[in-house]
Amino acid sequence: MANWHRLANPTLFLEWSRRVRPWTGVATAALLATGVYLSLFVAPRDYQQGDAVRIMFVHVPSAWMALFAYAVMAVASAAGLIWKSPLAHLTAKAAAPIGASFTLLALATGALWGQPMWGTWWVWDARLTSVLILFFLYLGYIALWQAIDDHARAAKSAAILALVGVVNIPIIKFSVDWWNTLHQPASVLRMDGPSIHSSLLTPLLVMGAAFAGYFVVVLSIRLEREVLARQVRTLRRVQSRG
Amino acid sequence: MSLIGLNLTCARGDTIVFTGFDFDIARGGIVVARGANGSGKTSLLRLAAGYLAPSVGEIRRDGTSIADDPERHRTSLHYVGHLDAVKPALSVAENLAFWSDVLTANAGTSPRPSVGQALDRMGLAGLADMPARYLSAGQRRRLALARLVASSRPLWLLDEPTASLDAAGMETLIDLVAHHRSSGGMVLAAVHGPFAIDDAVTIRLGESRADGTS
Amino acid sequence: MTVFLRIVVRDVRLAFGQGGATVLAVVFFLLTVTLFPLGIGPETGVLRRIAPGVIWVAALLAAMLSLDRLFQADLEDGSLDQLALVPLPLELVAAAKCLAHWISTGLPMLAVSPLLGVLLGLNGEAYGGLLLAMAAGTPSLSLMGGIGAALTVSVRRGGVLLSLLVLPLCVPVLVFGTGAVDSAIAGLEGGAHLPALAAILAAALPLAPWAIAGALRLNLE
Amino acid sequence: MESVSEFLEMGGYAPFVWPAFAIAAAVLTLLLAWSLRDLRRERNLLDSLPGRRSETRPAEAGDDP
Repeated sequence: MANWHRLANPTLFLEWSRRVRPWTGVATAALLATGVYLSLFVAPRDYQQGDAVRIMFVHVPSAWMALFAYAVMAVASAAGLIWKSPLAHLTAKAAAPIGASFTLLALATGALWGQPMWGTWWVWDARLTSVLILFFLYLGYIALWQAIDDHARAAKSAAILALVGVVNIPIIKFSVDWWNTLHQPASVLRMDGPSIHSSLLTPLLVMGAAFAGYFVVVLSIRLEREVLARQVRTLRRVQSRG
Repeated sequence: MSLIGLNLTCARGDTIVFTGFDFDIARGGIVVARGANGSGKTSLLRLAAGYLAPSVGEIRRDGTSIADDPERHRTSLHYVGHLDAVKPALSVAENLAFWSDVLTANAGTSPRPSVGQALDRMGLAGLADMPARYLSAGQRRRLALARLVASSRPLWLLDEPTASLDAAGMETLIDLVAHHRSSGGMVLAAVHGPFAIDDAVTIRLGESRADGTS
Repeated sequence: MTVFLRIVVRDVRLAFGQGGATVLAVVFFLLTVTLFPLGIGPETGVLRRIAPGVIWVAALLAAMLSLDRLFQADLEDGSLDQLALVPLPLELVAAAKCLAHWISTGLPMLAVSPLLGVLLGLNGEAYGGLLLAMAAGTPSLSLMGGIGAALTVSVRRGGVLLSLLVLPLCVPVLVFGTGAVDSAIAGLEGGAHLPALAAILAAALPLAPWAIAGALRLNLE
Repeated sequence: MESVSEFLEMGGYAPFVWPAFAIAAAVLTLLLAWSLRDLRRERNLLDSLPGRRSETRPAEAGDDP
């Protein structure tokens, strides 16, 4: 616990993040290359979906990351409120655009996967619908940050929204699943396919790890930018008071 | 009965408003805070009310820090800020009746002045049934100050109470403060210009003394 | 009368007064539902099929519309500072405000919804289900909406932002509310929808006031 | 090993598999580039302020503390 606290001090964070970023970057690139290779060349065709199943190797990890990013936002928001640490709030703020991008990616690849399977670009499948609602939660969170000009108040308000959001996500998921079973006979082909046997699992996990690495790298970049922006704000205010 | 500020530092967002600031109000005492605009007078009052927490230092009410029992502190103080908390759609009497009821809800059964008496005291007798939207700034100010009469609370925090008051209004206010202090009440006021209370302790904000070199 | 009720009464009177939120919300609710037949066509078969969804979506939008002034008016005229000095925890003050919002918008919409059922050709036994579902669902709208109102209290023209923040959170109410009316139309009793609405309300009751009070305290600084 | 063109065909699903990977690549690179650009811009902004040099610039020899 102690060293985490030490890390909460921005200058130490800057140093740590600059040192760690190149290594995570290299590891992520390697994972990504292996993942893509496995997904396109090694993984066997699915007896039902043929090669279209390869879209799953991009769609599923991005859906994972969309949820993971929101979890990071919620934990950082809680930490920010409890320990009153501005760095935690900035972490949540930095994570939001990344989560939103992954959600968008999950929706796009979901549509591309839906087209060959059901002949329509958009399928009101339970998982895809929940991801769409998650996308609006992200937009709301980002919009709230920009709408409140006092930075400290924006941070705490956004933190409350993230916590309210994270409590609601399972409820939304449950209600959308219910809604789905209500209006649509159980579709034979669930989005993530029948049980995934190992030959499909490894590329999925490698791509998942690659996306996670990517998340950490971009998070550290965006977080460093937020820390610097905060220093700029403080310097500017000190100057303005003469 | 006392309100003591110890080595207070107030920060708004990332900027320090004032630092190393102390004040001490005893039973029946009054402290008047003066200083230029933006020197932190309102922040000081909001710290004293507990709306805002000091980043350094603490405020003690009757010996215990207000952070330990915020409920007891905030339900035994009046705060009259720049805004008058008046709903234009309600009548003058309805406005005051609401605040009088909710602010003295369970303050025991001690008899408190009726709304009519409080309005008389503030010179608003004839306007009881008029919708508050037609009040002038000075009259709205008197209605806000009428809360002090309608419900009795030991600590008064007044942010520029004299704003938009005419001479008669000023006199009534001075009278109110004197009466409140004589019955053991405390007052912390932020003021510009004249405030004819000669035995008031004056503290200054926004000058060298206030930025930590005290 | 307790402080809680006194706050509710004042807010309800302000809302029912002229220029208050009630009239606007109910008229908006009626107008929005009336637009659908104009857009989709008058065939009662189609209208009856989409009636629950249309009524619930319109109810969601009408509730959001009347929420952005819930705390903003009090912040701007200084009442919020005074409400924080009342011998009632800020969480309960928030709950009182949400209750007042429900009484001044949720209930009138509830009263008007059978009329909209007629407009959309709902059959007889559906009205009971509609009223029950609206009664169970609209309080959650006021509570979740209250969170949005508190978060955007210091935002100029925060109404649209409020809807963006809150509508995704109201999806469960929409899903189960519509489901309850559908099953009423089909003649089954409420099925699992009403208990689900009740569960959502039970969850929103402690969560919303906590979040609202937290957000309001930020604006009291 | 199947021929290259067969591989590119993706069993007839080429118009879906390749765009999926392409969009993924585009989104990830755009986000990375945008974040790096923001960081660079912020760093320059910080350096332009008279306050003090931004610590993020690796300390060259002879830097005043």
